[in-house]
Parts: sequence; C-alpha cells; structure tokens
Amino acid sequence: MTHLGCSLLSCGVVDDRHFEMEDYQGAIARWCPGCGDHSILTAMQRLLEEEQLKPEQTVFVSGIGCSSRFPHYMKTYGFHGLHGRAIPAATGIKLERPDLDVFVTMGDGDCCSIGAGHWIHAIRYNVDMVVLLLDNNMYGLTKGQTSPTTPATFPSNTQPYGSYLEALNPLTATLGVTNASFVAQTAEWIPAHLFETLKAAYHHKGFAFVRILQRCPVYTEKIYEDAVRQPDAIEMLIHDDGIHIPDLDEIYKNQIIHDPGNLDEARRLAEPFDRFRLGIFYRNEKRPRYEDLRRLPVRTAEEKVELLNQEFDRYAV
Amino acid sequence: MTHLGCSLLSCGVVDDRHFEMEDYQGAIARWCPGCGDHSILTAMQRLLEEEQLKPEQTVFVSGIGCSSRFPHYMKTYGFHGLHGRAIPAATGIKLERPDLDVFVTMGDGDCCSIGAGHWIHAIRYNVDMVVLLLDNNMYGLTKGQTSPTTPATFPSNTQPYGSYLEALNPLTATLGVTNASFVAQTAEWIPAHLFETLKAAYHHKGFAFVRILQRCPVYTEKIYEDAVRQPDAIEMLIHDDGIHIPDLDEIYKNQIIHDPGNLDEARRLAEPFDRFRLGIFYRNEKRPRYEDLRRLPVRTAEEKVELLNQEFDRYAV
Amino acid sequence: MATKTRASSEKKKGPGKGSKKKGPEIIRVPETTVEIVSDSGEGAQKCGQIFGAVCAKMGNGAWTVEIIPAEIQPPARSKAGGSGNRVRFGTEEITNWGDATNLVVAFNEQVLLGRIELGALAEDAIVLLDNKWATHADEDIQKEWQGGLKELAKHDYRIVEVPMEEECLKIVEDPRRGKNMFALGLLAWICDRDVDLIRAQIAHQFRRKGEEIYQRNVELMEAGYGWAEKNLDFRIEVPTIPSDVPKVVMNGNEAIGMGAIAAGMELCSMYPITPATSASHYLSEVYDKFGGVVHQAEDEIAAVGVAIGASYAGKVAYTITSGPGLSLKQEFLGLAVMLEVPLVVVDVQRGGPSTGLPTKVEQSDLLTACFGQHGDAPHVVLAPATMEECFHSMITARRIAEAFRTVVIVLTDANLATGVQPYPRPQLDARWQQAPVSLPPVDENVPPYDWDPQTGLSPQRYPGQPGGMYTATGLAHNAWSKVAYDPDSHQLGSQMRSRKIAVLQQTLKPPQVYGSDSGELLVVGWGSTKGAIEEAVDRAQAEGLSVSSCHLTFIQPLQPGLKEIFSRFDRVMTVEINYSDEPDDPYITDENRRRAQLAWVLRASTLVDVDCWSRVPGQPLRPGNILKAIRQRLEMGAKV
Amino acid sequence: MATKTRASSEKKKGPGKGSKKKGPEIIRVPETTVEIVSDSGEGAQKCGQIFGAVCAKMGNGAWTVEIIPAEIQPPARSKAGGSGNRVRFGTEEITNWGDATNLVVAFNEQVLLGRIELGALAEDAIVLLDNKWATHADEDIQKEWQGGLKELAKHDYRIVEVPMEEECLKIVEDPRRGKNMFALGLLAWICDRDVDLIRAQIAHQFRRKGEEIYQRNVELMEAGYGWAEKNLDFRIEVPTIPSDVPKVVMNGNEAIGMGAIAAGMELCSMYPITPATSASHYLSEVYDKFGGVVHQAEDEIAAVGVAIGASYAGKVAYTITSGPGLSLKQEFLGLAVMLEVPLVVVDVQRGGPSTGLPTKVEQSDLLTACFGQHGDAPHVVLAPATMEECFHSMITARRIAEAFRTVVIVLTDANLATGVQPYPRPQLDARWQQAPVSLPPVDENVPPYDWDPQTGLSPQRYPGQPGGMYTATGLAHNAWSKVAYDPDSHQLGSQMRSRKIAVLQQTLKPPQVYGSDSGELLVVGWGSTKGAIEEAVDRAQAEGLSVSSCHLTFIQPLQPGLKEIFSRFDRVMTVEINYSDEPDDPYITDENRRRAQLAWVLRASTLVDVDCWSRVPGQPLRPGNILKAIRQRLEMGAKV
Ligand SMILES: Cc1ncc(C[n+]2csc(CCOP(=O)(O)OP(=O)(O)O)c2C)c(N)n1
Ligand SMILES: Cc1ncc(C[n+]2csc(CCOP(=O)(O)OP(=O)(O)O)c2C)c(N)n1
Ligand code: SF4
Ligand code: SF4
Ligand SMILES: [Mg+2]
Ligand SMILES: [Mg+2]
Repeated sequence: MTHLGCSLLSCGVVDDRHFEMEDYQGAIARWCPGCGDHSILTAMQRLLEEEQLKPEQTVFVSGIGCSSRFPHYMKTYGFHGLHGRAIPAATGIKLERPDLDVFVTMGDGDCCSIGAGHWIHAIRYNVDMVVLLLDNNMYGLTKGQTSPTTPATFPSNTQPYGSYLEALNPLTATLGVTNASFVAQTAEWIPAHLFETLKAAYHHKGFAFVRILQRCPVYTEKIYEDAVRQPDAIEMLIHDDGIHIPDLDEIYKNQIIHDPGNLDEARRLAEPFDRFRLGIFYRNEKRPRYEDLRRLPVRTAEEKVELLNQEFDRYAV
Repeated sequence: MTHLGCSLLSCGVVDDRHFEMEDYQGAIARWCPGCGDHSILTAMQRLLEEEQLKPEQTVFVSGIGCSSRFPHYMKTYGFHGLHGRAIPAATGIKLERPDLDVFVTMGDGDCCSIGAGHWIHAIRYNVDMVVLLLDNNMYGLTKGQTSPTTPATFPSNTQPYGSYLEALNPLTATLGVTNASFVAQTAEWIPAHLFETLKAAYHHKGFAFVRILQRCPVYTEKIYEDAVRQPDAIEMLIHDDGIHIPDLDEIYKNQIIHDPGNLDEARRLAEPFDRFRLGIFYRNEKRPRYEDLRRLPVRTAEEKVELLNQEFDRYAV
Repeated sequence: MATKTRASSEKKKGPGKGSKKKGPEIIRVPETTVEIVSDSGEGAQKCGQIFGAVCAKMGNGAWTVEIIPAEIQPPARSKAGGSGNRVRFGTEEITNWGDATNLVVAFNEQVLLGRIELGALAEDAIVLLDNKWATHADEDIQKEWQGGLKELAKHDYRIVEVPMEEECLKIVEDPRRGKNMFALGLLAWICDRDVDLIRAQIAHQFRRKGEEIYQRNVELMEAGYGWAEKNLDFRIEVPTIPSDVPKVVMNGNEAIGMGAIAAGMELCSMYPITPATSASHYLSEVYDKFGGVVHQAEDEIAAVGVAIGASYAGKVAYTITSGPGLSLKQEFLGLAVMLEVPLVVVDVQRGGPSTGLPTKVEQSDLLTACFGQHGDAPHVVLAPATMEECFHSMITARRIAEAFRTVVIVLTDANLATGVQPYPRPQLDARWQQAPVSLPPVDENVPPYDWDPQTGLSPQRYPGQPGGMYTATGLAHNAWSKVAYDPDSHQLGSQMRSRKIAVLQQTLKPPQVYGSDSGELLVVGWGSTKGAIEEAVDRAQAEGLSVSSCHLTFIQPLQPGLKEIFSRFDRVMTVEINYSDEPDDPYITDENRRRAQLAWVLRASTLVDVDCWSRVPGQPLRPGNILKAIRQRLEMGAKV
Repeated sequence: MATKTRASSEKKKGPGKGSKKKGPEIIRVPETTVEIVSDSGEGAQKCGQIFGAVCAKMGNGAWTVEIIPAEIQPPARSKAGGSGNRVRFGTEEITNWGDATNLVVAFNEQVLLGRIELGALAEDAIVLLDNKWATHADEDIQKEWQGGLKELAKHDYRIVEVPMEEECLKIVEDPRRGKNMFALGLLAWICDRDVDLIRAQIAHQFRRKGEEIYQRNVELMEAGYGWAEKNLDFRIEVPTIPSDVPKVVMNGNEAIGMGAIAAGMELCSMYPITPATSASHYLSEVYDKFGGVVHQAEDEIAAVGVAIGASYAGKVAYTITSGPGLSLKQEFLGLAVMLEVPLVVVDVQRGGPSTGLPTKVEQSDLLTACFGQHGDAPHVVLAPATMEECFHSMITARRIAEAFRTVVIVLTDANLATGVQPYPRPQLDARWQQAPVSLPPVDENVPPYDWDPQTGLSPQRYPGQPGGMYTATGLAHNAWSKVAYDPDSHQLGSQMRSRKIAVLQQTLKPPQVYGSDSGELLVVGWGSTKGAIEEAVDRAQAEGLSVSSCHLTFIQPLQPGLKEIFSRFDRVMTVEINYSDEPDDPYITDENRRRAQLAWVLRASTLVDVDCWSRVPGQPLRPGNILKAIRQRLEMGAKV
C-alpha cells in the first residue's frame, strides 16, 4: 500500500464510512432491455458492497463495446479507453498504484480479437486484477458482426451466411498460457453463481480471468436460449477449493467435481466449446506476479538528486 | 489452383525444369558465425530441392528480426514486411493466390510478443502455410532484449538482473487455440530432425506451426548449450504418424511414444518448458481451413458487369 | 406566423375544428424537409428510409440524414434519445440536408424537444405528435407531457396531436412495432406519395421477414394514410420534373461497395468500425456472387496487412475503416508506400479525436491521411463529395493505386456513409474489371523496381513470374530490392517514390469555380460539404454578395491552378467540419491560431492567407450557417 | 599536397625511412577528425568510444559518430561492412561531425575503401592501415590488397602501413580481440592523449569483464603507443583550453535517460527499437536505485497504453520509441489528448519510410509527430538539438505535459542518440522530482475537467481522491466527463484542448538569430543539425556571404516572432534531413514540389515562401555541403 503517489493515504484518518449498493451506482445503465450486462453490473455492485470497497480506491477499466460502458455505470474511478486496449491501461494503473483495486471489463471482440495480444501477455504478467470477459459471442456496439467466439454457422452482418470458423475457446486459450493463475467461467443469468465467481476472482491475488456467458437479446438471442431454459444443459464444476453453491444443487444437477489445482484436468474440461461448464477451472496463487517481481525502493527527491549526481560523476569530464 | 489472378499458369507448357540446392540460394546469409539460422536455411533449401518446388511459385514471408532476413537468402519470391506482421501479409498472399506455397519465418519477439494476436488468430484460421518460429529466446537484431521465451532469470539488456517472468511456452499456447492443426518442435542443431519436421509441416494441409530451437551464440549461448552437448537432455516424441528417424535412435535415447492425434496428451507433453521435447505434438488434417470455407465462384468481367447491373436495378429510381 | 392547428381523433375529442369537406390547404413548395423521430427501437429510421427512397423514386431530388441517439439504448422518452431520419426532398436536385425541418412526426414530446434544442426545426414547422401521453397511466408522464406542450407553445409551430397509439392498437397489439408504418402513412398522404411505390419499398425492407409482417405493415401504413386524409386540413406538394436520366438511390457506403465491385476489386479486408462497417455489411451480402470476399480480420492492423499481402501477390485489395482504424494502419501504409504495393484505403470519417463521436460526421482526418505515416511516405489522398462520387472514387482509386504503385486513401464521412441521394445510374465498363495480373517470365536483367528515372514509375512484378524472384522489403533498398543503406540508394528511392506523385499531379485538372470567376470571397471545401457550401453561395449571390466557391477532390497531390484561382479573390476561406480557433478567441493570435485542416494545406502550398470557418457539431453543416459565416467574413474585408 | 609517408615494422622491412631521432613533425591544429574502422566484431567502436571520451575528459570539445555497417553480420573485408567510430575534437566546442576525416586507422583496406566511397576522408588524410593482408595465406586476399593499394594511390593520402596483427600477436593469440586496443594506443601517441585517463576509461568499458581482460587491454594499448612512438614521424596537437566549467560527456540517449530521472519520472514503458533502445538499456541498468522501472511491453501499443494508465493514476510516465513505434502509438496518443492525461513520448528518429534505415539518422517524423493522430488532437512537439538539450528537454517535457495535461513528443534522432558530446554538468534541482500526486478529497461540485474557460487548463484528478470519482472516456464528453454527443459539448471540448496549446505558445520566446539580424539568406533548422548549420553559416560569413541561421526548439506550437524574423531576410530556407524534391527536378513545379517537413509547417504558419534544402543520406549533414547549398541558393537570388 505504500506508494509515492499516494503518501497522503497512509496518514489519513480512520475511515468509518459504510457503503450501500447505491453508493456504487453511477450513470443509469443504457444497455438494451434484457441485456445480460445489467445483471453483471448488479452483481458487481453487490460485490463491492459486500467487500466494502472504497469507491475512490476502485478503478474500472474497459475498452470499447457495449460491455465497455461498464465503468460509466459504476460510481468509482473509471477509464473507458480504446477498443482492445483495456489491459495495457489497467496494467499501467496497477503498476503505478498498487494500492488501487482494478477491475477490467471487456467484450469478446475487445478481448479475444483486437486485444488478443495483450490478453495473452497479461495472463503471463499475472498482475493482480479482476478481468471479466463479457461474452455475448458477437460485436454488439457496432451492430452485429462475427466475433471470435461466435459459434460456427451463426449468421451476422459480416458473415450473413453463417460464421465460417469454429468459435475460439477463451478458456483453453487462457489455460495454454504459461503463468495463468485463475480461470473461471460463469453465466450472468445465474446471479448466485455469478456473484460467487466474481468474489472468488476478487480474492485471488493475481490476474483473475472470468469468462461470463452473456445474453445479447438483440444479436445472439438464440445462443444461450437453451442453456437458460434447461438447467441440464449446464455442468457445474464443484469443489471445496472451487465454487459450490448448495442452493443451486437442486437446479443444476449436472455436477463435476474438479480440483482447481489440476491444470491438465482444467484444460480437458475446458475443451468442448458447446458444453456450458461453470466454475473455477484453475487457480494457483503461487504463480509469480509481475508487480511483485519489480517492487522498488522508494527514494526522496534529495536522495534521487544525490544518486543522479553520482551518475554524473561517472560521466564527468 | 484455378484462380483469376494467375490464369496464365494453367495454360503453361509442361515444366521439365530440375532444381538444385543452388537454385534456391539467394543473397549470402549475413547471420553471425554459428547462428542457428544458417542450418535452418540449409534445411529449407534442401526441402525445396527434395520437393522440387518452383522458385517462382514459392513465397517466403517474414517480419523484422535476424530470423526475418530469411527471405533475402532464398531465391524465391519474398516479402520482408513489418515486425510482428508476417502472418497477416502471408494470409493475404495465400487468400489471393492459393496456388502459391507460402512459408513464414518469425523470431520469438516477432511471433510471440508483438505478433501474438495475429499468431493466435492464424492458428484459428488454419490457412495452409508453413510457419516457423525461429526461437533464440531473445531479441537478436535489436541487440539483446528479453523476449517472451527468455528463460526466467536469464539476463538481457532490458532486464540486466535477469528476466522477470517464466518463459511463455509457444507450444501450449498454440495448442490452447481452437482449430490448431499442426504443432511441432525441433532443433536446428539436429539437421535430420529439422529436415523431417519441415517436411512434415510442408505436407500438412493447414497452418503448420513449428517451433525451432535456435542457437544465438551472441546473446543466448548458454541456453541450448547443455541440450546440444548432451543428447540425453532431449526427449524425442516418436510415432508412426509422427517423426521417427531410426538413425538418431542411438544418439537420442530418451524417447516418448506419442500419437499426434491425441490433443490432451499433446498439451501435457508440451507443458514443461525446460524439457526439450522434439517431434510432432499434434496433427489433425480434418480441421476446417479458412480459405476452403470461402472458396468463391470466378466470374468474367462481363458477368460481373451484368450482376452489378442487377444490383443497380434494386436501387433504381 | 403560422396558425396553430389542432387536429384530433374524432372519436375522443369529437369532430375536428372546421369541416374537412372544402378540401385541404395545399402548401406548394419547391422543396421541403421532413423528419420522423422516435425513441430508439420504435422504427423511425426505417420509416424515414422508406420515405426517402420513395421520394427519390418518384423523381424528386432527395438527401437523407440519419438521426442517431447518443447511447446504445437511451432511456425511453429522453431528449438525447431521439432516433430517426430526416429527409429533404425537392423538385430539383438536393445536395445537402438543408437548414431545418418543415414537417416533423414525433412519437413523444421529449424526443421532439431534444430535436428543438438542437435547432433542428424551422420556426414555422408543422409538428405531428402522438398524444397518447396525455392520458398515460403514469402521472409523472402526464405532467411531462403538459410541460412539454407548454414548452412547444413558446414556438410558432403548427401542432397536430395525432392518436397514433390508439389507431395502431386497432391493428396490432404492440404499437411500438407498428407506429412507424402508421407515421409513414401520415407522411404519404400529406406529401402525396405514390402508395404503390411505398408498398414495394416496404416489401424490400422486410424481405427477410415473410408475408405476414409485410401485410401488417402495409395495413398500418394505409391506416395512417386514411387517418390523415380524414383529419388533416393541409397537404404539402413538391412537384417532380419527369426526367429521362435513369437514376439509382443509395447511401455513400453502398456506393463505395458497388464502386469497389465495379472497379474489379475482390478483397475487402476490414475490421468493424462505425460508420464504415455498413459498407462491408453490404458487400458481405452480395460479394460472393462476384467472386469477392470480405475478410473480417482480427484487428485493423491485420486487416490492412492482409490487403497488402493480397495486393503484393495479385489484384489490388482494399480496406475500409474510420479514424481509430486509420491510426492503427499507419505503419502498414508506410510499408505499402515503401514496397510500392498498390492499396486502396477508405476512411469513413467520424468525430474525433480518439473514440470521439463514433456515429457522427467530421472531416478531421485530412492531415493524418496526408502525413500520418512516419518517414517520408508520399501517397495519394482524395475525397468524394457526393454519393455518386463515392462510387466513382473507387474506380479512380484503384486505377491510380495500380498505375502509380502507391497507396490511395479515399476520405468519405458519416454524412456520406449514411445519407441517401439519388444520382444518375453509372454506365459500367467491363474494362474496369480487368485483372492486371498476368505471369509472364521475367528477363533476369530487369530489376523488380525498374524505375523510369524521369517519372519514378515501374511495372509491378508478381509471385509466379518465372525468373522474377525478388524479396520485397521495407528496408531501404535499391532497384533490385536489395537492402541498401548507402546515401545514394536511399536518396534515389525517396526521389522515385516522390516523383510519381508529382507526375500524377501533372495529370490533374484545376478545380472548377462555382459562381463568378473572381470576386470578394472564395469559399473552398472538400468532401461532403459541397452541397451545403454551394447552396450557401447561391443564397449569398442572391443577396448580392460577391462570393464563389471551389471544391477540391484531390488533397494530395493538390489539383493545379489553385494559387491562380485564389489570386482572383480578395479573400479565400475554407469551410470544413473540423476544429479551428476563431480569430477573436481569447489568447488566439495569427501566430498560434489552430486552423482548419484543408486551410493549413492550402496555406503551405499557395502561400495565400487562406482563412477558415469550421465547426465540429457532429452534424453536417447547414447552408444557413455557412451563409452567416460568409456574411461575417465579408464584413471583415479583404485579407489576401 | 601532403607527402606520403610509409612507416613499417622495423623487424620486417628494416629501418624506416629517415632517422626518428630528430623528433616527429608536429601538426598543430585547432581541431581534427579521427576515425577508426574495422570489420564488425573487431572492436573499432569500443576503441573510438574510449578515444572520444578521453578527448572530452582532457578538456577538448568533441563530437563522436558511430560508423554502423548495413548488415547484422557483414562478411569480413567488405566495403559495406565497415564498423567503427569517428571522433571530431578540437580546442573549442565541437557541435557536429564535420566534413571529413583527417586521420584514420583501418584494420583492412576494404573497409577503408568503403569509407572513401562514402566520401568520408579528407583528400589529405593520414591513413594507418594494418598490412597483414600483404602476406596473407589466401592469394585472392593478397590480390585484393594490391588492388586496394593501387586504388589508394589515386588519392593524396599519407599512408602508413602498420603491422598491427603482427604486433598484437606478441601479446594475444587472437588479435581480432585486441587490435582495437593497439589502435587506441597508436592514436593516443599520435594525438598525445593522457594515458592514465585512457587506462581509467578502459577500466570503465570492461568493468564487468574482470582484471585479466583489463590488464591485457592496457598492455595492447601500451604496445600501440610504444610502436607509434618508435616508428611514426608525426604527431597531431590539438590544444585544450583549461576550463572551470565542470562537464559531463555522454550520448543523447543516455542524456534522455538521465533527463527522465532528473525530471522525476519513474516509469519508462517501451518496446525495443533501434535507435531508441539504448536509452532503455541505460535506464534498465540504473533505474532500480531511483525507484524507477523500465517496463518492456509486448508491443508499442501496450507500451504507450501502460504509460497512459500510469499517468492517469499518478505520475507522468513516458515511452521511448522510433518511427515505426510512433506510427503504432498514434491511436493511444489521440486518447491521451482526449483524456487530457499527461504523457511524454520520445521519438528517436531514424531513416524512413517503413523500416527504412533502422540505424541511421533522419528527421522525417516531424509531420507525423504533429499530425499523426486521427481527429483534431492538439499537443506539443519539441526537438532538442544537442546532448545537453536532450537532457533538459525531458524536464521541460514533463512540466509541460503536466501543466497543460497533454502529450509532449520529444523528437531526437540517431545522430543525437549515439553521438557523444561533452556539455556543462547540469545543476540538478530536487523540485523537478516532486510528485504531483496528492489525494485530497474533492468537492463534488467541481467537475473532473474544470476547464478555465479562457485558457482551457484544469487540474488533474487521481484515483484515490474521495468524492472525485469519474470515468475518463475517449468519447466526446462534457466537463463532467459524461459522454456528450451534442454539438456544443464537442465544440467546447475541442476548443479547450486547442486553447491550452495557444496559451503555451504565448509563454514561448522567439528563437535567436545566429549571426546578423538581417541579410540575404536565413537558414532555419531543427534538431541535431544545429551544429552543422551554424558551422556552415560561420564559414559562409567568413566568405563574406550575408547568411544567418535560426534553430527552432518548439515545432508545435511554433515559437513566436518567426514571420517578423523571416521578413528581415531576402530569402529563407530550411535545412533538414528528410526528403524534398529539388526545384529543378524533372516534372517538379512550384505547385507539386514535395518540400522538407519543417519548411512545410513554416510556410503554412508564416506564409513566407520558405525554401528548403534537404537530403536523406542516412548520415548527419556535413557543414561543407550545407555551405554549398547556401552558396547555390544565394546565387538564385531573393525569393521572399
Ligand atoms: C480501433 C477500433 N476499432 C474498431 C472500433 C469499433 N468497435 C467498437 S466496439 C467494437 C466491438 C464490440 O464488440 P465486443 O468487444 O464483443 O463488445 P460488445 O459490444 O459485444 O459488448 C468495435 C469493433 C473501435 N471503436 N476502435
Ligand atoms: C514496430 C516495430 N517495433 C520494433 C522494431 C524493432 N525490432 C526489430 S527486430 C525486433 C525483435 C527481434 O527479435 P526476434 O523477433 O526474436 O527476432 P531475432 O532477431 O531474435 O531473430 C525488434 C523489437 C521494429 N522494427 N518495428
Ligand atoms: S446490443 Fe446486445 S450486448 Fe449491446 S446492449 Fe444491446 S443487448 Fe446488450
Ligand atoms: S545476433 Fe544471434 S540470432 Fe542474430 S544473427 Fe547473430 S547469432 Fe543469429
Ligand atoms: Mg461482444
Ligand atoms: Mg529472437
């Protein structure tokens, strides 16, 4: 928590504020009615309330897309940057200000298409942040173009006769990257599961990647229709170290016991794209975090001048 | 092979040329003495000779880096483009001219760092080409900066006190991407294995990704030193459907029988970065290829004018 | 002051004022502007599109502009949430969106107020307003409605309350999905539109939705038509002049797409971005049958890279994007210039900087189009001004790209992209299609860059040509495409790449002056503002002002003769949709004033003191505002 | 004509000509240029670096330039493969690399011939050449050697064959790893350099290699010194003037790195690219102890994104790159302008376009630095001209970035980056370090963009400030950072972002004129060409020509007073290292001539007919060539 930039924080008075859900509500959400993003927003506000995060110590970072409007709807600090580039900005924020809680929301185009390079590398860096992929399997904001996660043969405005390729599986892709430390999947229409997953992600120290299956009634209504209606279409990964919500046992009867520590098994389970498996696929807190690897000494201005003068001595005529 | 752009080809005379190795030799290679790229160049020229590829029907595409000088040293067509962007250029060439044989050479910075997004997506597209990662675990051309595949703690000019992160494993990353169809690893200092791997890649119909362990005596001399000296450091993946060079059995006694059709196993075997496992990890010719999915009708100019006039009719006042 | 007329549903409010029998008042005008505006999702855009197309098909000149809300899904009944379409049509050709709306159909009073705040309505506009809100179950809404009416009363509008909801409910259960067709019917009767044409256009719009939907929509339209006939006491007549010239009507993005097809290009490599994407939607639908493909790449960099790879190997390919995408493509554009690989880039400009105003018009990418690549990378920039020029610019662009082996950037904008205008149907030429690629063997003594030392031109060489093997490289190279770091090779290569553009310049014609050849003020423009500028000039001339205009198609290289033309006017100023400081702003001096982008280019090129008047409203410029600027500049006196 | 002197190894060729007893000829000059050139890998660069540093440390003015081969690993003994260093040093300050070399040590005749072809040598140069090739086992090489000597004989050089290999073999087994120190010894004796200083410098160079290597290198150096003493009959004397001003000597990239540290910046987020990378190498080595980090990102886009994220959240961060990287960063630069997040970008220019000449100097990124972002994105561009200015520019850049909440691009180039020059040791100021970030609570009624309506300035707000929560957005927004698509908000935001730059301009001083205040010709330059231009002006004035010069530090905004200054000269021309067509080239007219980049900016800004003389040799410009251009332009007569 000590950091040059925020020295004032450490000498602050005791903070006895209590925050309600409303304290986290920013502008009125302007997503379409029935858009899955709404429930993600609610779950997030619940999480912040439950964790009593200070609004001013929390930053939401996003790219461009429907999903990337997220920061505007939170009453925290926000950074609504460029399409595909949420992660570099978030990395900069966290490197400069490790005292802040950083959340990233991205769409499937944002994260998996234009942002793919940053995504892969961020998994490696394993900087401590919560990273949400709001996956509606389509480019929403630009009005319906095929995304990397669009299922094969599903039509869009750029591939009107059906998507050419099999969908990219964000879970296996993430799990393929060395230093992955937290990979989970949840669905926005199961609020309890969504909430618990966000919470687990928040408590993970490292890069916590969560793919959220998200309905877009405008462009991809059909895709999650069955999964929403038929709980049997869903397979819950449960484990003592994972997520297990007993209340849901009655509804979601397909359960797989999976130890999030098992990478091989995680990859195997993540493989089929057409199976909706929810839960924590992988978690490993022992992975090195980039920011820890380079924690630095903090110097006063005078010390720095002194040190720089020593440098000059080396170059003196 | 039929294509608008090259109709002249189809009405050519019978081609009875025979090509020697020299026929594939372009400018004199300007890599450092002892650079592993030299032997890759030789193996490639051998392959072209063995396959009797027509120089004019072959295109080498690269980015920027030591390894990316490759096209200049071949006497074929070449495209030496931008750092990290070899794959999009190669994709364009192949989409426009399916009749050409396309080879891509990239460095580890080129492919896995700045080019990571294209790499991931190219695996998905599965366009038919041979893609070589010349992995010297370092930025060579720019004189020694840490690359994604630099082993942890190995020093460079940008991380002089040792690389911060564990190396990215290009094999698991590739195998994590949906639609991967050919993934192999070889080492330039084992010419026979290198050659057979290139050959298998060439004969694969689809995106054939080969990581070549490549020595850079200038910046990363130490990294492959042991593996070069001690054949026991190497584990050969062998299989009837894979690569098996009986002549090498005596030298490389560590052998793992691995069926390249087995994806789970491929991922498991690819996992440890510090083990030098060579062979074909995965091969699947049944994966859809982007260019096949969108094969198009060929129209004459007159037909097109006719069709466009029909379009105008729809918009007529 | 127009008389306020309140028509209302007979059923509810009893018989309307005055008897309808004596026939409606006929408002006969040479042109009018009609607007339909609703909450987003209520279909006002479709209604407007059909109406605009029908106007064009009936032989009127027309120009439509989309009204796009700021938000993805703005809340219902919010001022900023208005969505719809604005159609200006007239007896003669219509070249721009005009100043203000004369007739508006609004689905609620809030979106109407939003439009009024933006200054969209003429002071004597006729307003048709759904009055269901007066009796809405929610009292707050009733109050808003009352407040809204009070607000409206401050203006001189002629307001007609229409029971749209009520009438539609007779036909459909959910009037949100039908009111737009009812409104279409209203407009059809008022403006005396051909009902058969409307039916055909409805059929086209809903071609993928099946017969039932079509029927219901027609029924709704007819209901609106009937209601208007029964209840309204005015009609607007905009005569048409029959014409023998066959015409087509489409928006600029469709024109770009068709132009690309007509130019024989077969690979559109793109990444979605508003407002460029609809061009690729169009192409995706039809390209297959032409043997063309739309490749949606993983990002803009890959998109242009794929296009360049294809151009290197065969036919000229192109990429379509908007500002942020153009920024990302710059490195690759420099490569194409260096490799002398032909490439066409369409930049459909939107509001900037950064993500800016993604759906709105602006002309602020001119300088980045000219100078956005690092190093000296000479290439071509041109800007069509109309839907028709959008079409033809693609044919020109391909030809220049190929003949000069260079990059051609075509600058359009959101105004052209989404606006609709009829124009003479192009005569297609099969030669435009011709594949340039043949693969004859190459004489080994001819280098791959066989530059003509005078012109810098050289023929392109393609993989597949026996004996011609070479490696294209972005490094400095000599004619043999060998890496060459010596001073002479780099100087020569730079010279050859520059010379080509000078040679192209010599083939261009001076631009035409619109209006008198000399005078007090010359207004210079480029791109989609042409119609508005010329209309303003017409009006100024009618006022007796000494003003002409001149519209540039080529920005790089510039057309010849500009200095000479400018010298004939006391004062020259550009009118552009980008940002410039006003001369009298605080802290602004002649030295530090940020000038509009074309003005900057013209000053450097001609050394004439080219002034500018520019704005960034996220909307097309209005002729009336340009006229005001003209008057004001003339008052300031001569400056050249 | 200098007399040719052939010294040779006593052992082999018997006693040298003439007796050494009478003491060597002393060539006393105010300055001289020395060059050492070898195959790459033979260490000539290190030798030159040490020699240059020693010259500076002895109190001479100095300027060094790296000689870099075109290839990664050029073949041995090839003309294009020469690698080394060129050191110009003098009694007074030396500001540029000069025209030609007076004394050269070459390890083989081929690299020497390569240098001669490039015009590097003065016609009366003294050449010391390893003669081992005369007796080489390979007959072809012997023949080459003979041919080479014949070639050399055509010039007026004073050639001294030195048995370098032979002498080195007495000390080391592999002379490839030692000849450079022997050569250093030769030069040390010839130029009478302080041997203790040399030893210290060798110790510094090989500080990581251990005592043994140090000892061996010193021994080799001393052997060279001794050999020269015994065999050579001339020495060169360049007096030093003792000075009280403490000085430091370093290259421009080190100066940039130290400047960043002095400016209190702590995050350098970069991606490797020549010739920028060495700055981050320097920083990577020392930054830890200052609490700073070098973040090597996955690509240039991420690099600048990380910097912007950090700047948004705390202290100004910076990114260092070269042309191709700048192209990739453009989208993010536009975002920083829009968010008003301060950011410093260093662009170490190299030859373009595209990958171009990665190791060589050019000044061709000026326009893309100014206009490379889509949309209207006003920001600052400045260009240091010397190593000293490199240092101070980082402090200025941070302050402007912060005070004006904008992007500052610092343009240096490969000439500054790798060249070495002594300059007065900066007096550090602890206030430069000060963290701007404090996190007091915010009054909820104050918007995050609390623009002063006059100046456009507003204080930055940081995460962590209670009550100040807002979302920074690249979309058009109002003062509250709320997305706002209405015309007024966008116009206002654009205005505020532009106004700041105009305000900055008002704080700048007019540039100084070097030489007379008025006259026939004013030469205008920017960046690393300053020394060469001023030297050319000095010489021209000495010839009686009426020439002055003027060097600009700020390119955007431009410094005030330019038009006024220009008006005092008959003719104004820029001298730049980028491409321009010559006025008399085929097809080139005044209308289509591509002009050098600063010339273009100045024309637009001042409307003065600013001419240009520019070249892209991949080398610094020579004062002699600039002088020629001055003479030629003066012959053409007045043009303004
Ligand atoms: C550089 C750039 N390219 C393209 C765009 C246009 N664009 C905006 S959002 C978007 C994709 C939206 O899809 P996704 O990321 O899946 O988010 P969603 O809207 O579905 O939540 C695109 C292509 C842009 N703003 N910037
Ligand atoms: C856009 C861009 N960024 C950076 C560079 C500088 N650069 C050239 S090669 C290279 C990396 C070389 O490393 P690698 O890809 O591993 O290839 P190698 O030289 O090791 O074969 C870099 C960073 C560039 N040319 N272009
Ligand atoms: S378009 Fe889809 S993703 Fe976007 S707001 Fe509407 S429902 Fe949500
Ligand atoms: S630096 Fe390394 S990779 Fe590059 S040519 Fe030399 S040995 Fe090969
Ligand atoms: Mg999406
Ligand atoms: Mg490498």
